[in-house]
Amino acid sequence: METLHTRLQEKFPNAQVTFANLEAGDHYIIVDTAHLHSIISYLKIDEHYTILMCLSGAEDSEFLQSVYHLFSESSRKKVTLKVRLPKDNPEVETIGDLWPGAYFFEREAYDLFGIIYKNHPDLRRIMLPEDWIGHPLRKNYIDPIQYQDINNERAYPCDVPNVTEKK
Amino acid sequence: MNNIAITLHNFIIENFGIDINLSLAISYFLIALIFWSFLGVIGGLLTFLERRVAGRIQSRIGPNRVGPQGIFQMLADGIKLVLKEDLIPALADKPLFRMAPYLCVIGVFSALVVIPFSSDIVVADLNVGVLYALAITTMVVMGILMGSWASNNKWSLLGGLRSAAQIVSYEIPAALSVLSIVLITGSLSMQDIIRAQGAWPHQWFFFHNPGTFVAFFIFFTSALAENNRVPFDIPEAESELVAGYNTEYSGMRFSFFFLAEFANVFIISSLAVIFFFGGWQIPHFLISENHIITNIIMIANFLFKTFVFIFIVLWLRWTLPRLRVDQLMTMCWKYLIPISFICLCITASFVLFFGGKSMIAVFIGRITQ
Amino acid sequence: MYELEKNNDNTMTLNMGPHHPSTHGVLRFILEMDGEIILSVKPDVGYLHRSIEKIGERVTYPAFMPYTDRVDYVAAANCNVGYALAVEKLMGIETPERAQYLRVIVSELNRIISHLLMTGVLAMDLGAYTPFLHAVREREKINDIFEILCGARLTYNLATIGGMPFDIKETTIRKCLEILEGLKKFLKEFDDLVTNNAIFISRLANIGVIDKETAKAFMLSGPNLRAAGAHWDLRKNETYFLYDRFKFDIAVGSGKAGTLGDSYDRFSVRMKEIETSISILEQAFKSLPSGEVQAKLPKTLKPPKGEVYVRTESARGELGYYIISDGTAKASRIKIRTGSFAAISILDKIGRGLMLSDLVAFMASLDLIAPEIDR
Amino acid sequence: MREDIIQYFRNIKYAVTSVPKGMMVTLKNMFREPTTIQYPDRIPQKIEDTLPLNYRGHLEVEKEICTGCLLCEKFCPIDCIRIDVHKEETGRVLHSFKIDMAKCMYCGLCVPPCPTDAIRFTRKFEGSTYDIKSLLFEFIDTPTPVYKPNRDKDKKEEA
Repeated sequence: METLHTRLQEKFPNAQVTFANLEAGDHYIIVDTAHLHSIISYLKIDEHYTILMCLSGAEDSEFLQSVYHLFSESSRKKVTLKVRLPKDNPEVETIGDLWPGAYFFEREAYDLFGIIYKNHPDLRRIMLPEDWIGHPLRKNYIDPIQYQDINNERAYPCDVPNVTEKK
Repeated sequence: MNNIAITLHNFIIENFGIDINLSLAISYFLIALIFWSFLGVIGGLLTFLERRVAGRIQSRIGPNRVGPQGIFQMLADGIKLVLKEDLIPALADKPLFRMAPYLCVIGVFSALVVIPFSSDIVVADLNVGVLYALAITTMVVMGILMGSWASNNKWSLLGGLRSAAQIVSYEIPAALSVLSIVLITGSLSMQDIIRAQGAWPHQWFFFHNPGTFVAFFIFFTSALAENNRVPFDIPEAESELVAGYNTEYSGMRFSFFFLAEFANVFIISSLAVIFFFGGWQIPHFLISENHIITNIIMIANFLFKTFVFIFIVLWLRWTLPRLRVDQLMTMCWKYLIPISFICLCITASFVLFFGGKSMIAVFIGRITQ
Repeated sequence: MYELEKNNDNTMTLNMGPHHPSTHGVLRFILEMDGEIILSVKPDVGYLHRSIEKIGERVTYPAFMPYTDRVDYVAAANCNVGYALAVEKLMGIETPERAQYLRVIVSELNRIISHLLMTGVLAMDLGAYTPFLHAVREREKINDIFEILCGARLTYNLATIGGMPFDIKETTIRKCLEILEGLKKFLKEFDDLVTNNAIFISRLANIGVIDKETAKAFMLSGPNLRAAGAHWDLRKNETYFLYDRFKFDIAVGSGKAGTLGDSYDRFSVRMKEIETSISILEQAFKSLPSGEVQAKLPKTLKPPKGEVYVRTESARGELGYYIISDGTAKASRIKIRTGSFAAISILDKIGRGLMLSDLVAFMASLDLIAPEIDR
Repeated sequence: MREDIIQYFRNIKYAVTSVPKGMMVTLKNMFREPTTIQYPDRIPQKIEDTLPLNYRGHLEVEKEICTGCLLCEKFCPIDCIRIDVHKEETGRVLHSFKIDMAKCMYCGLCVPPCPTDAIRFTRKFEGSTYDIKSLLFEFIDTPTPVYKPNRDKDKKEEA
């Protein structure tokens, strides 16, 4: 993966391609938002990362992330790409033209994180109703008290109060 | 003694002395009423039988709580359906919606008029009996189409249109295969067809010649298709069309469709028995002096054969998946109709060369010569 | 391609679902129809969204285990062990050998259960109700095994991080082998009843053909991908647990009824996989090592900062857990990538031009499970 | 053309042969014993007795040996256990131990952490009721002092 990182840096000198090494688990490469599409299409066509395993949204302290897990069938290698998007304007190019199946995963990330995928043909909410307010998987999301006259409070008559409330 | 209605008519004339036409009308009406209620009971019984057979085939028990072995389950179901609310969709065409189930029931039940249960027990032995039976059961399609259109539901409409295409097309192979029988007997009367056969299997039209042998299967298949039973239940197609033409029906109206379907199972089974399996014919040694006992044996024989076929219908229902619409049409137009024509030709040549003798009779004749 | 054609007078919009009998749970499709022919399929999912991923951020790592049952209730054990594997990989925990064997056993048993249900439901969607109940009858027997193992029949919650909470007894193994023998007999019967039935074949052959490239582009995985002719099985190609110790062949679509990658191939791949699972189970029971089933763990699980994407072969394809840890006892993000969610997006592409009855068969052959799509 | 004709007759043959095969299977099944039972009234023995011993049914608490450690409360993912322990002069006293079985998802995470096996599963599973409040199980009727395992004694026993 580190060699891939250097190769990417050579190929795309303008893009900020950083390699993140973590304490545990997989390592990943952070890519510049503007170059994401060209880098992924380069990976798919030239480096034979033909399989998109997963596309997900995520959030770290300051940024929203769109995470791409790619896999190469020929070399049996995985690579994780991330783009960091500012919270107030999270926009990134869609990769649905490379893997049409990604359109649905992008819709999910849009629904739950509010990441806007440019050139997506049908960017609508997928899990939640069309008129839902907010993007629930964001860290600063507050559960609504009610949705269309349906109360969000639990209706258990013998409800046990939350443990945290008791203390 | 010609038939039971005429007997009643004579009885009325002798004892009450009223106008002949009126007496004829009254006696036919009374007898028809008895037969119709009998068919209603049979239809109810079949719903119970179907559930039991299905249960056993599927390693279940089936309904067994109401009455001995659950035989009164049909009463419980009937009472439940009668008591249920009769929903009519707000945007439905109400007169048509109300009328459709009755049309279905009338179509099926009218066919019973020509079904002979024994040499005497038949409402009317029409000289166009075969034609009448085939034609009147097609009235069901009117009811289904009417109900599906009037429901104002897309699933219903799809079901109704499928049904119309299906029933109308399958009339042709059914009629063609029965035509071979008519060719042998030279009569359209049900009683004549039965009298042309005998009590023993080698006298049945089923074994008459290879043409009739195949014709039976074609008749049975197309009769199943006309009745919208699996594997031809595409108008109802639970997993595709929710419930097809009766999606919007509930309560008594739904049960009328239901009853029509099960009564039709009885009708097609009895038609198969009449055309191909000797109807009520019993061996000579069982015919006694007493008319009543002879008739009872005949009825028992007829009903036994019929219930064998009913069981086969139920058995098929719980074995096979259903066909697709276009496959159904392919099967009808490309397979059944050509084959039934061939059967007709084979039968015709038999009639021409062997003078209507059956295959086995010809064979035995050759041996004894 | 996601735009509906302009609604002119000749087409009919049909609302299939959310409570249509063949959408298994609550899925909804907005169909644009020309008579019986489908012009476009617009899937509308989310009716079973239970925000499992959000719950994952609010409960601790071990407490999330029962929620993974609910991701895919038909193959709950596969989801359990997949999640356990992901957390173990994140924390660097070594699982005892016997526990790994037990995980292979439960996931293969669960795969059999799931495929039995799928094949039965496929037959039911084609109008034959009896094969479904026969399949469920056999399924119940394996459910009994699960009941003996972990105490539950559907939502097993049978894995802990670092091992398994139960051990398998000799009597259970014997009972299990007995059931597998019965299952082999049942499969022969099922072949006569369903697999070789002329109507069944004609309903499935050449319907909904997905070729290999399309399948990869639409991120299909598991049996659906293998039916398209791809030799790809995570159990073999990306060995996890101890699958490398077992001998088995990857079931691949053959196109024997029609075209490669049609609905019949997807069905027969699953039938073959039941046989594969039976043989894996027999090998596993023969070579089951003795020893501990639970690794020693700290009292509170606090994985180090990092992230991991672990995928396992569930009954419905690739089941991936993407976990981001921020060093606390609760995950910062748990994303579950399921096979059905990827499969739902192909419906529009392949569904165009099919008949309504074919769509039902095609959908059932993809083995969509609504809770797995919505999570 | 010729192939089409051959295919035509092959189709007929296949349909004619495969349908009876399937019908024989269903007929065979018809004469087998049903696998279902007539729950709940016509059964040879109570269902609870046929269940395996580790069946995850309703929870049960033995108040005499509860140590009041609150581990089960902590491990429950949906907070359906609520324990009130007060510190009094004699020591810690259990005032209530409530389990909301309507909310419980039978995951079994509360059972293994218990140091004295005071909380455990029973094989009861019939929870149908007209009043959901009756599913709130209260295991403490009078305030009970918590169980204090005698460590020395335990050690002796182990030795």
